[in-house]
Amino acid sequence: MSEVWEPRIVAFFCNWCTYTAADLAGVSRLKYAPNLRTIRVMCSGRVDPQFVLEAFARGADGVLIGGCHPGDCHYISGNYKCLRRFKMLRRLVRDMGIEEGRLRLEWIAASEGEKLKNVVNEMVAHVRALGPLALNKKFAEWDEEMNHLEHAVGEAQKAEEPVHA
Amino acid sequence: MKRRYTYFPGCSILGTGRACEESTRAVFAELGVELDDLDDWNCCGATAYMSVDEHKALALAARNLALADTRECAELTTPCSGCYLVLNKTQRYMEEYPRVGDKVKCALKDAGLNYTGRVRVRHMLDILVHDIGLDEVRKHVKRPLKNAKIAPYYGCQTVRPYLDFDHQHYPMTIDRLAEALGATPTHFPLKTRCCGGSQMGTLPNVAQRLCYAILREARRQGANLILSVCPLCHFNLDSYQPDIKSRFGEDVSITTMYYTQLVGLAFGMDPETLGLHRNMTWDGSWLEREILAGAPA
Amino acid sequence: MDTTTRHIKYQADCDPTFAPAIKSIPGCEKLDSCIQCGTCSGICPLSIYMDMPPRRIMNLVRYGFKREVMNSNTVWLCSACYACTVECPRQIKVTDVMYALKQMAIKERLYPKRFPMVVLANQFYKMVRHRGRMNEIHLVTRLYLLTNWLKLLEMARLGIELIRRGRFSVKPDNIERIGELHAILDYEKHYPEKEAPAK
Amino acid sequence: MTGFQKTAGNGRQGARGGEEIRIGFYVCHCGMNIASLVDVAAVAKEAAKLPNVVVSREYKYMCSDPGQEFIMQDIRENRLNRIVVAACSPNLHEATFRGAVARGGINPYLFQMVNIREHGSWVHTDAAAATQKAIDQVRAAVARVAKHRVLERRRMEVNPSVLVVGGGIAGITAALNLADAGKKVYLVEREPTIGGHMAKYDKTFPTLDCAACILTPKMSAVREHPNITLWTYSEVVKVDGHVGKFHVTVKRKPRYIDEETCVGCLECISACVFKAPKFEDEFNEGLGKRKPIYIPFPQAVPPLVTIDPETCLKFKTGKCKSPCETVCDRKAVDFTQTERFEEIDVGAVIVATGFKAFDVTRLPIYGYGLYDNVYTALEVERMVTSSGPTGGEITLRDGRVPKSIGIIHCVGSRDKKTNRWCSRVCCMYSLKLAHLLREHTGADVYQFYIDMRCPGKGYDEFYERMLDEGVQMIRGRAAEVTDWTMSPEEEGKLVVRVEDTLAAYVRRIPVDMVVLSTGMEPAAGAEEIRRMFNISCSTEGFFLEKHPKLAPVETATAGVFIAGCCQGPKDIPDTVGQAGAAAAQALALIDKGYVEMEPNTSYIDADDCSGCKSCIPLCPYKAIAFDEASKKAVINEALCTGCGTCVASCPSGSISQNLFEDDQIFSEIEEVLSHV
Repeated sequence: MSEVWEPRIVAFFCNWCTYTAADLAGVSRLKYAPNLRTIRVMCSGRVDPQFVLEAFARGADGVLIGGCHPGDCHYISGNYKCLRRFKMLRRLVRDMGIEEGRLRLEWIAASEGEKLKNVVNEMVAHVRALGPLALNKKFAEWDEEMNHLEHAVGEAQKAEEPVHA
Repeated sequence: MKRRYTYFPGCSILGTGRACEESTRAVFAELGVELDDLDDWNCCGATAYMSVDEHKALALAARNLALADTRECAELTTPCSGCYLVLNKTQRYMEEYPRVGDKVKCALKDAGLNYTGRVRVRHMLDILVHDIGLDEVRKHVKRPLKNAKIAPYYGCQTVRPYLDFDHQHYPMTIDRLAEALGATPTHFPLKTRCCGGSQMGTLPNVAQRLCYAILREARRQGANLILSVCPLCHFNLDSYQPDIKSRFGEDVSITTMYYTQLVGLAFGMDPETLGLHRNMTWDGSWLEREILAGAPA
Repeated sequence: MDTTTRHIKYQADCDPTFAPAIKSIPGCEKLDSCIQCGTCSGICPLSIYMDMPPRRIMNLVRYGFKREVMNSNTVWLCSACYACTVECPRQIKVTDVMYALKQMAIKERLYPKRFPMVVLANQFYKMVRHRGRMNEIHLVTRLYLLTNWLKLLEMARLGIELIRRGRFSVKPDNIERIGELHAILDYEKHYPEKEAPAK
Repeated sequence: MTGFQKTAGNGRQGARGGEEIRIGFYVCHCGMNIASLVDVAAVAKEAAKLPNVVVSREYKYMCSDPGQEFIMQDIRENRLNRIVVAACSPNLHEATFRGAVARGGINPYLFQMVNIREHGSWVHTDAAAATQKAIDQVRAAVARVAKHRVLERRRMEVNPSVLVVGGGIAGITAALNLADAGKKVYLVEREPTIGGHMAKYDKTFPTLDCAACILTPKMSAVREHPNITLWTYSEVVKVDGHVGKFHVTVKRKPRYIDEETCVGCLECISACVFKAPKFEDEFNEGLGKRKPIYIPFPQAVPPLVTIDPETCLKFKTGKCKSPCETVCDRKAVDFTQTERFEEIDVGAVIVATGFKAFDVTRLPIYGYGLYDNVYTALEVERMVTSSGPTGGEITLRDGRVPKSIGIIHCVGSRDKKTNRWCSRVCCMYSLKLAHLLREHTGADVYQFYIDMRCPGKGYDEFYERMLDEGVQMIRGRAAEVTDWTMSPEEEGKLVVRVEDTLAAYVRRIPVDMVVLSTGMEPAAGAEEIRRMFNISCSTEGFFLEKHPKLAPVETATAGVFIAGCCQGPKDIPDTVGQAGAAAAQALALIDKGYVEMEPNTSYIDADDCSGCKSCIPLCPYKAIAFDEASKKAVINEALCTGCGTCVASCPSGSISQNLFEDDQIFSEIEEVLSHV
């Protein structure tokens, strides 16, 4: 998949619902896009916003977080904590110029292998349509701008320096 | 505030269904509801069109939706159950099957029309009983029809497949309406059974057998009136009683009416206005004697 | 019954294109999930006259018995009351399947001649295309002229009654912008996508 | 066994300490399950190139003894100190391989598993893509495992008592098994008596032995058992804690009778101001009547009366001389009683909350409520019972004895409009009812069925017997029950319109009585129970077992087991079997005396903790406390369940989670994306 560009999506799945749902999808031999790279955590509440940002920074084209349905969290309320952070995170990510749909939070219960399949396929199709994110390039651009600014500021200061006879 | 609806008369209204038209307009006017006609509406396609070409049929009906779409009142209502079904189906299939929706929309575009999907197809019965409400209806009742024993006949396409305001197999809407008019609805197990529809024209023996069962059961349940909702049902039940009698050798004659005609009577309107004289089973003296007698005018 | 008729079915008797063609029509997609419970037949008010219960039609369509289905009167008795569609425990839109079969039969001229239903449909189709609206009287008159003109005489009583009661609209009713309608109906002609296979 | 071996000493320095990281990597073919799509050789080849990987092998079945032997051997011979296995889901074999690693002589947590079957070969179709995915995930695991540290499992003592929720045949069986094993059992039942649905049945299929005869002895055994605390008319309202130490709150509804003093003489009932029973009798499905003070049925356990405040005059008007109170010489009647709450600690829980019969009013097509002579199967069960409301007489609501009866199957089963699933018991109990009804009335019985499902010991034989007895089988789902007639013989009857699909005729069959064989649904309140005990549910709302085949009575929550119809429709034999299994599982857990907990708990680096307290309210288990002395947060490892929520939210990043350390997860992120 290296020659032609393929979306790369990092998934953080909670062990009890979504990871199990993925196992179920496997056992039921459902077919979905191979673009997912799954990282298993015990609870969606463990997903640190930094993980998501890191993933994007490292070149992920999308990030999918999967947790238990509200009220079903194996740890009572971890998914709510996750949801709270997600809302904040989504705004942040939007401000960074990352399109909606590259970051998704989905409640997928252990019995919902079918849903997992659909979510993954949907998301891959959507991200594919959006094209590569190439955030690391963006970073380069931003550094560029920053340098320009600093340089300009520096020049300005030089200009103001008094000249002694 | 005055209620307004966009009104789709339907083809049969121009001919055999005139009475349905007349009574509907009269009753809704009495209730202060404004029905403004959909200008230059076309035939909904009915069952026959569906049989020839699904897409053409849907596109044909969709033209009416597109026309209604331009009105500020997007609630499209029709007195004919056939039209109600077809318009409803068209609208739903355009959503349910993107391929259909896309194709129909393209077809409309060719005709310089456009359908955004905001139209809601409503049945007049639904509007009468739920928008206006039975309390309002009761207020207008001048002549409670105590002696009327009603076999409420909903027919098939009123309730199936899209009825959402009542149960599809054993609905009670007309029953409750009849009660509001002071009449007594009978238990009527065939209330949603098909009357044969257009088969009456093509296979009379078949359709008449279905009507025979319905009329027979209505009498068996002790009704003296069959209320129908759809012009076609009414036509079949109303016009063929002599044929049915000769075919099955059993007299199953019974007075039939549109529900709107009964409402009108209870409102104290005169039979002419309600087009009652157009019904084949119409018998003024019988009505005076059996139904209206004793009821304050 | 002719005892020498072959009743066993060979796979060659089935038409593998039949089921796919029907299933490709909107509303017929769930056909395969039929469990042959017979609810459609049981609830169908017309089943009294059908030579094959709708349930059997479903199965025959599913497995490609095109000839058998097309020779049955079942499809032509369906008056689209949607009871089967509403009651089916597998939510198969049986009525739509019946429509699909009618369409195919008419396209391929496979219907049993004795069914005026087809004539009615065609006449109706023409009339609406021509005027934009349907006039019952004209329609019925044409129907009987084409199928069984003796019927007209039988209908005389009813006709007179209708006239007496002012329910006989002789003047055919046309819509004004018939052009719009034709544009819509002719759209198919230059629609890129191919229709569900008819033959 | 092929493999790639590097000369010893090739490993690089590890992240922590001076210890040299030496990783062994193993990829499993799983027969053809993985190898058919994923190029395992390529995976092994790629893995060999990764940093610190000393051994990289592929093998047909890694989980087999020889497979595990390879690991142990390599650990010894190649001084491996980290292991990665790419195979199936860790949920299946993580424990297996950790075991092997431990037996090989290194700490079991210096191990990481990669799922390339359920998440790989089974869900993808493109071999190249699947292989690449496998390689990426392996790279991540290898990077991660290098950062693993030695961890020890925590031992936690287990409270040796068990809570059983639901007093039907499942709950009764489980409770008795555990109590007989000498364990303390709390049995909580919502209704005034135990017995559940089974107590309502007359006979049981296929043996036709009397339900009461086999159930009531068990019921009284429960009451008399010294190890069982029975709380009827009670509900679980709150559950805290986790496996080994659940803290449960039980609400005990007031029955206005002192349970200790009442001896069940029932004098109070006859004394009630209502001379005749007047109110709908729930136990008899409304076919009978009861008084405001009542006992569900004579053999009820406990044999206590209950006062229903909804109908009792004392409560409704306050104006009642309450003879019940005066007649009771033991002064057991107590109108002042209010609901009480009991709090108990248990080590394990068995949930056996049963089912609810389908509500037939959802299918008006069958005319229930519209036609007097349409009954539900449960109503008929009560009717044929000699102790039932009609004393075993089958009389219609108009007093006639039916001459012909139609039994309609799959009412609220196999129907996408109501419930999709097959309820499994209806075919058999319909046959049973057919037999009983014929026995009582000699009527002709018609069965309207879609498919006969009689898979059980002696079940098909019973079906055959019913055929011989002359029960008429009509293969077709009844389309409607109506009272309109077309011919004289239908007058005054109910007509079942159905297609006899085997005859291919639509038939109208006139009967005097229609019986609706209702399917099973999740019990009322199942949702609350599910949430309280943290059980996930399958799509239909039945409780989800941990594994459909290998762990049918366990749930995703350790220490919580399920039995009976709350897990899915099943008949009495299956229910009892499952209840026994659940009891055995619970016993295995508590008898051991302790549970080993995964070490993936959170811990705080006191130096970095700013004492902001933001983590404290986040912990649902109250495992984090604030130490006023040091002004720092401290985590009680015993209470921590290892979700890691606090870790993600600590502003100063001073909280970490064993096995899910930030640097471990970051290296996973880096590696899954490092491929270009």
